[in-house]
Amino acid sequence: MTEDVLRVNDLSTRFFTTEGQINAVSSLDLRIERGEIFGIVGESGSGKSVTARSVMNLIESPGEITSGEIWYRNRDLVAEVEDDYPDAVDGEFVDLLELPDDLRRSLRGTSFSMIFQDPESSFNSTLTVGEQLAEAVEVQRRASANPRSTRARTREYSLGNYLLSSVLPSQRYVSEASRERAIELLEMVGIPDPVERADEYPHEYSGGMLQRAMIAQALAGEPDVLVADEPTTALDVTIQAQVLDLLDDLQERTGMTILLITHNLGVIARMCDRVGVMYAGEIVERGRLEDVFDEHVHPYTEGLLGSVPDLERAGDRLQPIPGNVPSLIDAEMDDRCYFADRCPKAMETCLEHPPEYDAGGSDRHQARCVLAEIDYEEGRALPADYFGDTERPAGDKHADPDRTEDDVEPERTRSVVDDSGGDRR
Amino acid sequence: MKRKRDYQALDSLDTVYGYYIQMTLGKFLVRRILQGVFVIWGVITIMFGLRAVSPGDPANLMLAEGATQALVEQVREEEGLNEPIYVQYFDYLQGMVVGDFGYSWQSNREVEAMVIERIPATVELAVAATIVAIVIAIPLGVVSATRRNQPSDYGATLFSLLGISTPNFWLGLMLILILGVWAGLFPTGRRPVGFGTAVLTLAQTGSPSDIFTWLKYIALPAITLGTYFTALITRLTRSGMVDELGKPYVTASQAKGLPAVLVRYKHVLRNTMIPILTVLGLQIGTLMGGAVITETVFNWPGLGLRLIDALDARDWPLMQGIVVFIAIAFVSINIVVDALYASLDPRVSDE
Amino acid sequence: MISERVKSNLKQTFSESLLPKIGLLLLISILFMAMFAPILATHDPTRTGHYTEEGAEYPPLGHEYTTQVAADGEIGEVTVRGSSEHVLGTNNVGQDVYSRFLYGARISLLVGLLGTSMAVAIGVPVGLVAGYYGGRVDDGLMRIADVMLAFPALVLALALIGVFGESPVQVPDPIVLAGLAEGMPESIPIPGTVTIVVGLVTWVWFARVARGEALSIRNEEYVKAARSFGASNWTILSKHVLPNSLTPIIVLATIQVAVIILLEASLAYLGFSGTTLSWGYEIERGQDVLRTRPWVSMLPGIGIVLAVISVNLLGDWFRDALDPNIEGEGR
Amino acid sequence: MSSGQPLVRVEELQKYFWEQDSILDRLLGAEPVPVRAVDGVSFDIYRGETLGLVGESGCGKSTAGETLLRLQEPTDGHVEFDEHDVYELAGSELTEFRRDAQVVFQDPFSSLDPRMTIGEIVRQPLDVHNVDTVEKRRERVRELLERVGLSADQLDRYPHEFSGGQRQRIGIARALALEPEFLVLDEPTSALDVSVQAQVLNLLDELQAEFDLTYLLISHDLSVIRHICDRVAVMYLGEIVEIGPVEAIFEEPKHPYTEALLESVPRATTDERERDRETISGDVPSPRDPPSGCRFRTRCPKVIPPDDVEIDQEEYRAIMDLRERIERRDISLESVGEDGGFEFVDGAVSETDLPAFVTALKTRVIDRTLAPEHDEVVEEALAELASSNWERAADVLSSRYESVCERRRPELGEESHPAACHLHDDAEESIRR
Repeated sequence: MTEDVLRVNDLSTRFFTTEGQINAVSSLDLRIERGEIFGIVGESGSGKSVTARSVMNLIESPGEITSGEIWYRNRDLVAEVEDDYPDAVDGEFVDLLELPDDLRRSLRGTSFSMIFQDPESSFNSTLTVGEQLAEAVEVQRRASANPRSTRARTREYSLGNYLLSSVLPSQRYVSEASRERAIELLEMVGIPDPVERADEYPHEYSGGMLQRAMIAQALAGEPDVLVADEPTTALDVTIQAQVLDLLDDLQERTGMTILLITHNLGVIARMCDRVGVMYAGEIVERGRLEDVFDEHVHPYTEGLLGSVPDLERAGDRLQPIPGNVPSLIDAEMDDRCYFADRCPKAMETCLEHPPEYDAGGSDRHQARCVLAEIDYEEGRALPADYFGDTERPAGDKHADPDRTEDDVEPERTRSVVDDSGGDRR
Repeated sequence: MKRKRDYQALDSLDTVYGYYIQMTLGKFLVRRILQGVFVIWGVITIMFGLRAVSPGDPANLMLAEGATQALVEQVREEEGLNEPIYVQYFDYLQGMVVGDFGYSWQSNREVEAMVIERIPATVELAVAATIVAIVIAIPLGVVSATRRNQPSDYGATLFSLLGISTPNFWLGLMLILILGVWAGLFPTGRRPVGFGTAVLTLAQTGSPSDIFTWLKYIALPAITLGTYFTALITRLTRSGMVDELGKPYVTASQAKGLPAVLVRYKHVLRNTMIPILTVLGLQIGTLMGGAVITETVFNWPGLGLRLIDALDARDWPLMQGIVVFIAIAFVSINIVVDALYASLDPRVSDE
Repeated sequence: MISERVKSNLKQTFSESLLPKIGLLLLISILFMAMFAPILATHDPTRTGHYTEEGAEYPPLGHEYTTQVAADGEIGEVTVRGSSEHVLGTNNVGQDVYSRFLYGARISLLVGLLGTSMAVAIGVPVGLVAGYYGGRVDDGLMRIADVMLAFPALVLALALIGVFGESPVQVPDPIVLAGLAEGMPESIPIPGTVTIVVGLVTWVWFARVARGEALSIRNEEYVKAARSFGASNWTILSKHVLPNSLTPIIVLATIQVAVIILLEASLAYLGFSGTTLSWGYEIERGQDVLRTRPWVSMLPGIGIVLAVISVNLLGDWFRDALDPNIEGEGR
Repeated sequence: MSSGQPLVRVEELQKYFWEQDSILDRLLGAEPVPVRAVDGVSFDIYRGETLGLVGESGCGKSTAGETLLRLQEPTDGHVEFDEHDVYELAGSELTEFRRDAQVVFQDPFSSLDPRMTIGEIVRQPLDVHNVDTVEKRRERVRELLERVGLSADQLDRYPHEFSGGQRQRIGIARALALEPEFLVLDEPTSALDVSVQAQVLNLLDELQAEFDLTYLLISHDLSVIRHICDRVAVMYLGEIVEIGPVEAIFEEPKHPYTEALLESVPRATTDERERDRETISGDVPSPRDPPSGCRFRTRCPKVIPPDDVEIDQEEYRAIMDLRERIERRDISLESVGEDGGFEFVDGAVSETDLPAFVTALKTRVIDRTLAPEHDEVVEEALAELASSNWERAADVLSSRYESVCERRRPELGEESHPAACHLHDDAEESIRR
């Protein structure tokens, strides 16, 4: 139970835009155990989505993983690659970043799979849901047909096959067996009447149904690690509850590992065993759920929890974090604690970039804050205007690679009418 | 584009519920046909209006110079030109409805016959040009979009830029000059044989020589007419595909491990081509305009050439006949395109 | 009206790619040629009769060709060489090709710009009103647009010119009037009907794009906010809807200049222009002597291609920088 | 707080959007389809209070907000603002209303015109109403910007130079420019990060006290609602299902929908995993064809069985779900059973296969064992399906299990905390008995 399935060391992902280099993720370490649900929580622009995509190898230009190692424990994979890529192997682990691109790609769907925030745009609108699920099943089927052969895995379905498939049904990528399995998967995630539903198109599904279908698709390859990037952000609260129940249930049944990315602290509390709080491309505090929620050390974690209005009690004044999320542009990042400019407890020591300190609570509780080591002293506090105008321009939408994932449509309600434009009395 | 935006409005409304008002294809077609009938009526009416305000007495145009006043008067009476304008209009409309387009003033032949006999040549040309365009443009666009900022992309971009910037009459002349006259690869005169005759010869005598002749003669006109569209479709494919590649479902398909070929062709290219189809439907007008020019350059015995003749002679019935025919062709092709669109994109319901 | 962001995007795209630079350079040269045509020209472009001693047309400088001429009642072959007097040769009525090339740029650009303005002036208001008000207004206007689309632009233009005639308008040439260019024509003919007609046959594309923009902008929250504090429809249309739909309209307008230059050339080629100075007309004139004197047709064609390429490059630059999705509209 | 004359009085407000309504549709004889975005909504907003309007996407809460500001023309109903009928206003009275009632939108990116500087944006309402001199307007804009926590030097910047939270402040400054009495806040913080959301909520709180404002807060976020509202109205599918003081709604919700909504929100506390949650199944039905009677009945865990039927609540829910599916014909009969299923001849399964078919179908559509008497009825209905008699099957179930919830539309009472639910309708109860 307590073996690591994924070890991420010193991962940095940068985006090279014309406005400058954006350090979306910097020197991030992460250990995920088999069978646990690990949550990463953070605000838009904190780099949480980029982290997920880096693990999935989905970073595209102008983004680039500039350094780091992603060690993945898989004995079969070790056996496959140790001859060709001895450098990439360490015991039962394989460093994914040392593997060639096509080999990494072959792990998608089978070792890692992903659920995205917006189910509507994450399905191709012109193919039926069943077909798209069957594709995912087929990926797994073909991979397991040649489990030990790297070459067979990477030799892909070619353009010639595809062109031929329009005349020869035998050349089609998706087999009949996969289609049937797709229907079973739909049934597994609780879609009523899956046979008929499989032949429907994404727009005929409701948002919640589609998110279920996406979960089914992600599970088609029986992956080791499921990366769920804001899986319920686009959904209404009653539907969110259904989807979370489903995920919980499936995790219990299959014992898979889930990396859950969200901005919603409630979802974290509902789902996760362990949590990492991200800020400005770093994990600033991590530990078991209880460590982070009840024993938190980092003032950012405290601010985040303090900003959420309490559902159980009528409101006092909220304790927001002043200022805005930093821009992450390289030139503007000083060598200090990145949170110092917004921190109510910033001290002189915070002008140096803090390492991760062990914090109280469980032995896995760590915080990137000097307060884990020393107590706050009024006398050493930085003057309030030390960083000048705290309202400095924040992460502009251009300068913020996370934005597309995090806050283009965060939790907004689209009412029937706002967009219908169909007002004709 | 219009279509796309309207859907946005509909989309957000409907995906909330996962329900869609789905029109049956039949109903959809009935709507489009009704709209088409309105369009054709509009075209007929505008042509009638233009004729009514055009200067000169039609009777004079119909008769040889120096005809007697009495004769002119007689023709006016026969042609109904003395009637009030609205009576003329309804007569004309009535004729159009039953397929009676009147008589050419110049040759006194039935307009329908004069139009119909010229259709095959123009259709042959247009189809040949379209085939040239599609066969070249789609692979070029795909290569360009998937290998962005590489030499093959630059080559395709340059080609398509030249293609949309070259007037086709000049291109035609240059092709005649270079490939026809200087290199002697293609004949430059009027074609001796049409496709129909060539096929007939093949069927009767088994000799394909007429087909080869036909091919030789159609090559340059088809390239001339097709270049612009090749360039246009290349550009459309490239930009459409680049857009499409940035969509979340592409990332999702990659994340589930789908082979790149399938992501690129089964998903992306297919979705790229659906909206392009509509754009191309609207380009039929440009294609017909291009055909007029190309036929003039190559002395190709099609509708376009006849239209220019009719214009020169101010032969209004013939002109109207040809323009209305073109409009009917435009409308019908667009209905087919829309039906195709509707069958390819499951979300379509009419605006 | 043009925001900082648009400017910076334009700059960025410009600096990143070679094509906009080529386009701009090309366009500036052509504009320069067109503007100062009377000064740059070596001959009055309308004066005929520049033949060699043998009575043959000059080929471009550095070229020679053999032709048959009638001399003293006999037909003899002579070899004609280009002359520095007529660097690009003369055409089949003995006019200086180089001078006509310069003047042709004037016609093309003028018709392109005026025709586009015409189309913008009709199409944009129609489209904005249709999109903003929606409902029956939209229904009606868009059905009219459908009818316009069913006419091939060239065919409708031909029909309109057939009815209204070509009516060239003589426009006085300020450079000649200012005495800067001796011996050049004091006015040049602008094809009046053609300019109006190309506007009439292309406005519908502007209407479509403007409508699409208005349709989405009217649902923007800033429009709703403006309505909530009582701004009138006119204020909203002029202060919000128009400025925010300008970007794609500008891109489309650029593309349309190119389209209209081609359309004008086609009309002139078919003999419906009203001025003999047009490049298209010159190509038609050269068609008869294509085999023997190919330069007559070739050079004006190159002129058209360069002018259209430059405008298209500019259009591509705007489109890439401003990113409206209007590829395929209006071509 | 909620005393005296209401500032805003909404009565039976209706807003339908029509589909298939073009000239051509008329020509083809298509019936326009109404989308019932807001369907008969009534509430009062008292001076100085904050009324929360909460519901899920598509429940019509934003439309209700826009319609009561007359940004959309209503289909039916009245709105009184300060004792004047908003939809009858014209001329100077309308101008006055446009000054007194303002709106703040949710999307900080779309609510500010990208081509205007923020100075122009905030000044625009003053320009439209020609307030004071140009010089004074400029002064006022500076004041407003500083009041919402922005620097007045930023006047000439464009919206894209600001972060989401700052933009939302600009939107608030614009809404305050004309010194309104009433603000509609349409999801003012749902596009913001949680730390920034707290800043904006605090600002709204301060402004309300300072300028004596009345708020209508539209939100899907229950914790935000709880934090700032005095009273809350819960909307579902175009109707208000429950309205009352915030404490009462959150502590003693009456309507099953409100309960489900509250249950569904995950709490940010460590005991969340152990919390006993009662969530609801299913999706919101389409507002084109809303369910009869109570609109929540298709998902309601407490749907009321007929008096003469003794049935476990969960069994009843399962049967109702089955009926729903039969009515929608949302079961593919061809695939019932193993391996290709049963053979349909002329749309019917052969007599001999019937019992097997019914059993196979039942395991697929009902995931619990039913009491024998209900099992019998369900099997009878499923047997009808064997011969594709969808209507008969539905009839079998509806004749036996028709609920009061589908027959009658529950009324929202007049008291201080009414709920539109038959469970809470004493009058209803007595009629039924």
